Amino acid sequence: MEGNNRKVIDLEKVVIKFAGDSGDGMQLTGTQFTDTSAILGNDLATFPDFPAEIRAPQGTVAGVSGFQIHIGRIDINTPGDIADVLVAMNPAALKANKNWIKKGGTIIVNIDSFTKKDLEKAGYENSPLEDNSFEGFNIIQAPITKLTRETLRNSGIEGKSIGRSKNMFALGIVYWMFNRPMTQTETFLKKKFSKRPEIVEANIKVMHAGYNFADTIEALTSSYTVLPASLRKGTYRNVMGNQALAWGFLAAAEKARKELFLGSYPITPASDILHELAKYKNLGVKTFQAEDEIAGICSAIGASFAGNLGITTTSGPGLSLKGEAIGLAVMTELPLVVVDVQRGGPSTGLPTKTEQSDLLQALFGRNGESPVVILASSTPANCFDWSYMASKITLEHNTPVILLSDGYLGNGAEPWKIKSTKDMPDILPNIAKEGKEYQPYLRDKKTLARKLAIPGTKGLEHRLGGLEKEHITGNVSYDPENHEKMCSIREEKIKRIAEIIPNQEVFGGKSADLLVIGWGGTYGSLYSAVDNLISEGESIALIHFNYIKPLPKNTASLLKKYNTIVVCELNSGQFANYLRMNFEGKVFKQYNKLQGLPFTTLELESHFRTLLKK
Amino acid sequence: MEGNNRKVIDLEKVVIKFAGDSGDGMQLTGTQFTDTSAILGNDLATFPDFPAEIRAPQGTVAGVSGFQIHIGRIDINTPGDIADVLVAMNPAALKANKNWIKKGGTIIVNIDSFTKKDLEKAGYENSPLEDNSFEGFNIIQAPITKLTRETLRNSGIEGKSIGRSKNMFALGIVYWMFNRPMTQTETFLKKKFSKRPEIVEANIKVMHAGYNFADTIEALTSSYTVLPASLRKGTYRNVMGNQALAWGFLAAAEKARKELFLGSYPITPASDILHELAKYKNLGVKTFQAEDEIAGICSAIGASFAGNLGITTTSGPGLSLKGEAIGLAVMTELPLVVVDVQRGGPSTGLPTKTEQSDLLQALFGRNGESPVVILASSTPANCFDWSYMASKITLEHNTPVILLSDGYLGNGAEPWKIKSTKDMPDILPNIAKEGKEYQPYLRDKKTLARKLAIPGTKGLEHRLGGLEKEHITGNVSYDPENHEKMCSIREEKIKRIAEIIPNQEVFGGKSADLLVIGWGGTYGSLYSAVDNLISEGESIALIHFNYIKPLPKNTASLLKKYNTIVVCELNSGQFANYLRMNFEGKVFKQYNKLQGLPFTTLELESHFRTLLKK
Amino acid sequence: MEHLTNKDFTSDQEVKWCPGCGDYAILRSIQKALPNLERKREDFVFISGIGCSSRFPYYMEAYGFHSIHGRAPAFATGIKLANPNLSVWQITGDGDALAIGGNHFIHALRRNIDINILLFNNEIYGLTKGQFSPTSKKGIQTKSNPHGTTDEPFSPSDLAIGAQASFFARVVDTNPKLMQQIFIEGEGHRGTSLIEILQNCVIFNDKTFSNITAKDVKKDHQLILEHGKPMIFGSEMNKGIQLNGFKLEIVTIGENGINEDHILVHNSKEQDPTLHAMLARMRPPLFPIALGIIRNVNRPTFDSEIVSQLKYEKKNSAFNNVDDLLQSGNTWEV
Amino acid sequence: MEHLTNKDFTSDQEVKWCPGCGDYAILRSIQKALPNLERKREDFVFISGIGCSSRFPYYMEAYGFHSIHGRAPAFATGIKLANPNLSVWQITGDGDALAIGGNHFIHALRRNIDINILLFNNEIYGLTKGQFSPTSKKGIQTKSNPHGTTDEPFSPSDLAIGAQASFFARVVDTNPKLMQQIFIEGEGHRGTSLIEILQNCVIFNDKTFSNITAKDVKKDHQLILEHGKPMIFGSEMNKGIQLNGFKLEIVTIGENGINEDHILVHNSKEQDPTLHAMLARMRPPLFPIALGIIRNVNRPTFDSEIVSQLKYEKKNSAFNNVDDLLQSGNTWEV
Ligand SMILES: Cc1ncc(C[n+]2csc(CCOP(=O)(O)OP(=O)(O)O)c2C)c(N)n1
Ligand SMILES: Cc1ncc(C[n+]2csc(CCOP(=O)(O)OP(=O)(O)O)c2C)c(N)n1
Ligand code: SF4
Ligand code: SF4
Ligand SMILES: [Mg+2]
Ligand SMILES: [Mg+2]
Repeated sequence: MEGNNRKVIDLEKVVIKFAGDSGDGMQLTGTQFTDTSAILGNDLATFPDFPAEIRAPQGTVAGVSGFQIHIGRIDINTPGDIADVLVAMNPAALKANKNWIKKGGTIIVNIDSFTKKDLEKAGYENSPLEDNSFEGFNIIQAPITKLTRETLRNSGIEGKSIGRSKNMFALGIVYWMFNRPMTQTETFLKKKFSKRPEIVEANIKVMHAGYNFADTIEALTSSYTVLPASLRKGTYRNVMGNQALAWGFLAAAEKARKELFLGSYPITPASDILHELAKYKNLGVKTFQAEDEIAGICSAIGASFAGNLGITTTSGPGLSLKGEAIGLAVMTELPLVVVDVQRGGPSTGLPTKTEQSDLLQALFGRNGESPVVILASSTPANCFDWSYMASKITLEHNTPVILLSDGYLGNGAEPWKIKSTKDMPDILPNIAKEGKEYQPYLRDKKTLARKLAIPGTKGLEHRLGGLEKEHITGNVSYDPENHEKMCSIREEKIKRIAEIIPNQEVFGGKSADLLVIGWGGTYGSLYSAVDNLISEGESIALIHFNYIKPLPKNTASLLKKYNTIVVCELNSGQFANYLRMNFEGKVFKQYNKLQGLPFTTLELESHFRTLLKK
Repeated sequence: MEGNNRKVIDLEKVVIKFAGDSGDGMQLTGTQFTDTSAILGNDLATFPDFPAEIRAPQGTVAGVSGFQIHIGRIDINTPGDIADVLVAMNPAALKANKNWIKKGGTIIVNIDSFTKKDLEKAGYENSPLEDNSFEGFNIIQAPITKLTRETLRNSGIEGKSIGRSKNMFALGIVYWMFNRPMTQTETFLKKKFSKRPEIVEANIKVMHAGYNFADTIEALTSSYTVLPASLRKGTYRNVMGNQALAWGFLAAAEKARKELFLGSYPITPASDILHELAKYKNLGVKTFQAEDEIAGICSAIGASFAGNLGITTTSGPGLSLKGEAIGLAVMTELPLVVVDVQRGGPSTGLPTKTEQSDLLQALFGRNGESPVVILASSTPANCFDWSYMASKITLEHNTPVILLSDGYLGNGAEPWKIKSTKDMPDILPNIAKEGKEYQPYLRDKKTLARKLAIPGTKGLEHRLGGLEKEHITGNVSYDPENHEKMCSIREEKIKRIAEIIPNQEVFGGKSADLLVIGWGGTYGSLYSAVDNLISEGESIALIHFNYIKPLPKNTASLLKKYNTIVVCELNSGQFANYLRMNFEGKVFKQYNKLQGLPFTTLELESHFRTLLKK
Repeated sequence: MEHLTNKDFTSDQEVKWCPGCGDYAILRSIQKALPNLERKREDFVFISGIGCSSRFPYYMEAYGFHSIHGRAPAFATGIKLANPNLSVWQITGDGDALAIGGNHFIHALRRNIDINILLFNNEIYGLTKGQFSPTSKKGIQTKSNPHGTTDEPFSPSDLAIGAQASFFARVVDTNPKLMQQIFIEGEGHRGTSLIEILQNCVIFNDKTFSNITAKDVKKDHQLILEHGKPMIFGSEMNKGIQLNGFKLEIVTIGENGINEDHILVHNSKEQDPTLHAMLARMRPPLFPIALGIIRNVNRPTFDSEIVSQLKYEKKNSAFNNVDDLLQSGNTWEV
Repeated sequence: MEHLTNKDFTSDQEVKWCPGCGDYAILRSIQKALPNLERKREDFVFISGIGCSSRFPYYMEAYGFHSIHGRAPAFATGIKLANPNLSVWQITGDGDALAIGGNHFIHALRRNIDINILLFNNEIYGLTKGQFSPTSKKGIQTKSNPHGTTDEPFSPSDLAIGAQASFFARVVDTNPKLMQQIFIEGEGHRGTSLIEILQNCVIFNDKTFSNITAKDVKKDHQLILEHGKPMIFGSEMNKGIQLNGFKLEIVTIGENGINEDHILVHNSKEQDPTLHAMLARMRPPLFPIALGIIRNVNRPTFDSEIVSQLKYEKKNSAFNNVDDLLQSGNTWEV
């Protein structure tokens, strides 16, 4: 990389988006850039963005597959609102992303695919590169197809494979732009195609060709570096939300000395948790792909009854189907974690998009007074912590827990400082021992949790069921007073969990002019927006909830300190309404978005500014 | 009835309870007394009270079947808190009702069944008639078994049938006590057993024997009359809540010129609606007993799509199962009425008892933002009006409606002034006509309702589904702005219904010291309690809601006028929470009961008095 | 009535299946078959659940309803009961029909409601990107079971016949002619017509039926049954099925004194399902797979019986309007 | 191991079925059968759905779970997979198993999870007070269909065999000996053992099986099958079943030259389900009903195959604790 006089500009952070046709390998390209940046020590966050169809028609806007990555030497909390650099492998990719590039940003296009036919498929009459659609942008027209073909002309590689390595050319260009070494990707390619060395060689060649192309052409007047972030020391890896969530369960089961049982039915965007857990029979994990969601949850309850850590995973419509069985778990007071990776509703809605609109369903989607614990994860990596915590609570308190994640978290990824199981809190399942007298509904004085007796334990034979239970004995009881008592015990048992969870934290001033409230998957954008405004000197604070039910004990006293409160959610105000139920007298403004998309930091900042001015 | 000098006391109202073993015919006895009183012009309300088991062991407390009737010359709104007169056919019946008789009330026992064995079955060591358990009560020990046998000694009737007519002896006694003619029951018996005249004769004989017994013995020192109430002129009949609810649908379908389709799966306490509607194939009603609740609702949605008035009926756990399909009806904007006859929850809970704990499930028990109209009936007879109104709204606005009733209303009965279909409001289904261009999601400007196009209509072929719909065209759309727009249209469409419904009414002072709020099945007890306190001169008012979503337009302005508001519900505060969501800043006290039982007027009055004192 | 063509049944929506997906051929076959029924277009209703296959109704110019996962038979039942004059087609996949929807599927068959069920069996969950389904061959490795499934698959024919099916046919997506013919006959059958279509998913389960549909084997591995015709197949049309006691056997015409008269003649109208079930269970390599209409028997349909009851009650009841009902029984005047 | 008696399996809960209900006899038979299995009491789990029959677990001194309507097979599957050492018994009714629970029922059978299903078939919904069920005889009048049902009923044997059942037996509630014997053999079978019990509901469907169980007809209308024994029945034990081509026929021993050797010998172990299905379909008055174990074949169980996979993976994988997993793959140091 010598002999180049162009300047190298040092950036704080940058957002890069790779976009192309579904077959163009954009996910792989993005992941490679991610891994390389991670190893260089950047903080980062990524988000893939697939077409809704399995294989939408080639070349169309519906068929565009993208991968966005946000890297920085500062703390990175979202995959970025809009891209500084866009790689567009065809006109459709350009069109699909045209509103999501920063004014004046760099666009690298594969000019070879701007033919009449490709333009038409994308719905362009004329090339947008030739009218003034992208005036002011820095457009790099790279003949990627041609140069890839050239590079491999005498390699003996056949046409189809040549086409498939175009993405490496693009990756090479971007590596050059950001002054990154190619070694990581080279190692990766060698491993991945270890049985086909000719493919390895070809891909490496093409990547270098791209790199050299960038080094040569005049168009790229500068290259950039993004220096390492000051992350805490440790071993890191990249994790996706769904993967982290699956792993949290693995850790919890091991820690609790329980076998993990997952009963599930595939549904987007939750299926990957099933896929991930299905890999680990070596860790004793049993995954049962049931005939439907109801069988999924019922098998999990059965497994819990028989002594496993029973969990079930789903998305919105699946949660609707599980309502009745959750009620049974409430009545029988068994451990059970229900994961809902939320997507756009109502009904089938926007199945591949994100939303936070299942909160009230999680709270109330069952007959009768049927309280459960509700937790929400808020970053891809902390999905690990929350599935761990959900398992801990359900096993120690013998009460079902619903864990809310969402499509944005589930598919998003970020670096994660690997934890060691020995540093994780102990999990002590609350189980009756052989030899003592057993009353199924006798309770711990403090937590109100009952003890489980596991089938196979001598002398603890007993019967559970969905009919109202008599206090202590657990016999069926139609007694009016008993019913009232049991309803209040079930509620109180959940409330008492507030005693063992940490106090809610506040980011920003303890009595700022504006308090922003959020929960779950919007953390990254809310934090970034509030952080930016704080550094601008605004009087603003953020309270972001992960414990939804029960709310942390100090919530009421925290809220008292703020006069103006705005609750920001990707729904039409469900958490705001939940707060209204709990904190009568307080006034909550709302900021809501229902577009299947996350908040952008920009829109949040601008809204908060307006509120601060008032 | 001559030659009797005992005084006849005129009563304003009286509560009588018939109780005996499941096989003792108490339901029939109660119904006969009801019909006779109704014909005499009393206002009244009744409530049966069955054992949870089909045939609980004979003679046990669990096997007691009861029928309570409240009659008056004044307005009667509940079946009464506690009985003035109890008929107890065996010790178990006495035991089961011992806390529900007015201090000093009259208890008629069949002394023949107070044998050692019967006492034991009821769990009595000694006869409660012989210790001082019922000191202060007026106990009539009638040898009912013996006298019935005597009466029929030479009738040729066999022993089993003799045993079965004991209830007629008891009925005869009570007819005497309340100075009622026996003609109505005689006519009934003649009709019912028209093929077995010997049974008719035997039953009539026994009833007269009971009457004469009462006329003779010294124990009954007085008899009573309850004069006719000043009911509005008209033709009356007795209706049970579930029956009235079924009939409201029949009327609505006829009025809308639609065929009625019910897709349902049996579940207590909703099954009787299915049973009732199944009778009327002559009115073109199609009832489909589906394989489960999901098939029930889906068949109803299918029927609505194909042009029928599609409805489905269920209770709590069944509503949980229907959540996903309700979401589809929301997205496809089809007519659908879902009836939930609520019972005690959570889970299987208290299946034969009443509760109001499905409100939040009805509001929120689905994925995504999924608004539906919610109505609640509040007396057995007005179940007719609310199923009618639910049908009208769903057909005119093409949006699903959930109608909440409960076990107490469903099984309760009261006189109903028969309406004529010509006096009922018109129902004009909102349907696209052949020949015009059809856009499935084009809307009425005022109501925002879309028009249906019914399969079989030429030229209006189109496709519906659960994926998000494009505004106007109804094509599948993943567009972010469109989704946000459609979510808000769906919500707004429900809100606009507030424009066409009547203003909420207030009973009592427009700015009383205490405002009582209720909804649904608690109307009778709340009204009675508030009415009593008003006549005592207290400053108290009642707002009782039938329109739950949307709330009547004037609700906010009504609430403003009151400082102390208490929301009374048979749950742990669901409607109160709903009001908190809607009327931020207002403070709502709660009064809740979760015992599977209705409020008693007494407990309400005493609670309100305490609140008024503060 | 105006004669319609396949174009009349083509909607304006862009078809979005993967290039090469077997669903395309099925779509075209339906669009070609429907005009032959000489029914009005507005009387056709296509109802589906969720899955790749369940997108089908969008592409048909007819009344369509893309409902929720697994429940299409229930919607179809409601539609047919609401208006028995409609021609109702349920489009479903092996997951939609046999995983989450298994119960509604067997209940529709037992009731014999007069609808047509097109079961697109690709032995995989396509839309959710490739998990095994209840018809996946035992042992296959997918994302959701990388160590191989331990699930014994359903045989749709066995399950359907076990649920009292009156009509069962099977086709492959590579035989448009046979598809069209069977769609037409299926609609002709009164009752639930179940048509299993072996459909290739190029992305997640490619070639799972290649031992049936591949050019080089198809003649020897497919037996196309026709009512009243002997069961003859093979590249030289000289193989046949014979019954040996309780077992089916393959024989060669011209060998060991076998001639056409020895070959079993297909009787799709036989009420007893025993032989139909046996034929439907045949599989390569030992046997050819049976295609065509395997079972087609008459029994009363659910909808027609309800229609009769409605008619009877309307004619024979004491009252026929709501006012009369409200005034019936015990009433009194005030 | 200490020997248990029926008393050891009797819980302290008062039994609350209607006097005369067939459920009592079944309960007693189970309580008598279990001690014969020589298993520990704490290893028995009884799991039910909702219905009169589903109250059963309360009356058993064992681990019990009265779950929700129709879903017991799913709970049972979870329990068995969680702890394959347990003896898992599902108690269900015709509504619970075949109406709302039909799907879980057929999936359990196809997977062949090692549980025992006791299907109390009274051809009615008892607990909800007498609506017709999916096994009710066509045309019966109930509250929910006063004009008579138009539903063709399921035949549990056909449905089960169509769903690949490996074990199917049928008994009547009036034959406690046979019940006990079959419960013991059912538990002995590895896989899903489906035992249909024709159970009389005295309140809502009394005597629906009287043409089978009534004293005067039972000898002539019941054929009790035993593996390896000829199919002989009748009040004089001189009637037998013969196969005539594809049809079953009743013959009389001693008439027309028929002797015992002509009578079909029952083979419950035959993999091919054809004859089992035919036998199970026999009904009076033309045939006796088949009781006893009709089908009992070996195939791998779902749970045992999962246990093998778990064992194999534990032994052959690169890591076996979570820390190793977390550290595996692409990591970097900061
Ligand atoms: C209630 C619910 N659960 C799960 C899903 C996810 N889902 C959609 S389609 C499908 C399976 C599709 O398989 P199949 O029916 O065979 O159709 P194919 O895509 O293969 O045509 C699943 C699991 C859903 N949409 N809804
Ligand atoms: C989700 C749900 N739907 C409906 C019911 C009402 N229900 C309880 S048991 C039952 C049917 C019982 O019939 P069956 O299984 O044959 O049992 P049986 O009472 O005859 O023994 C029904 C419909 C319920 N409890 N839960
Ligand atoms: S994933 Fe398979 S079934 Fe679905 S459209 Fe693609 S090829 Fe067809
Ligand atoms: S209703 Fe029938 S099945 Fe239920 S307990 Fe009574 S007799 Fe038995
Ligand atoms: Mg499929
Ligand atoms: Mg039953």
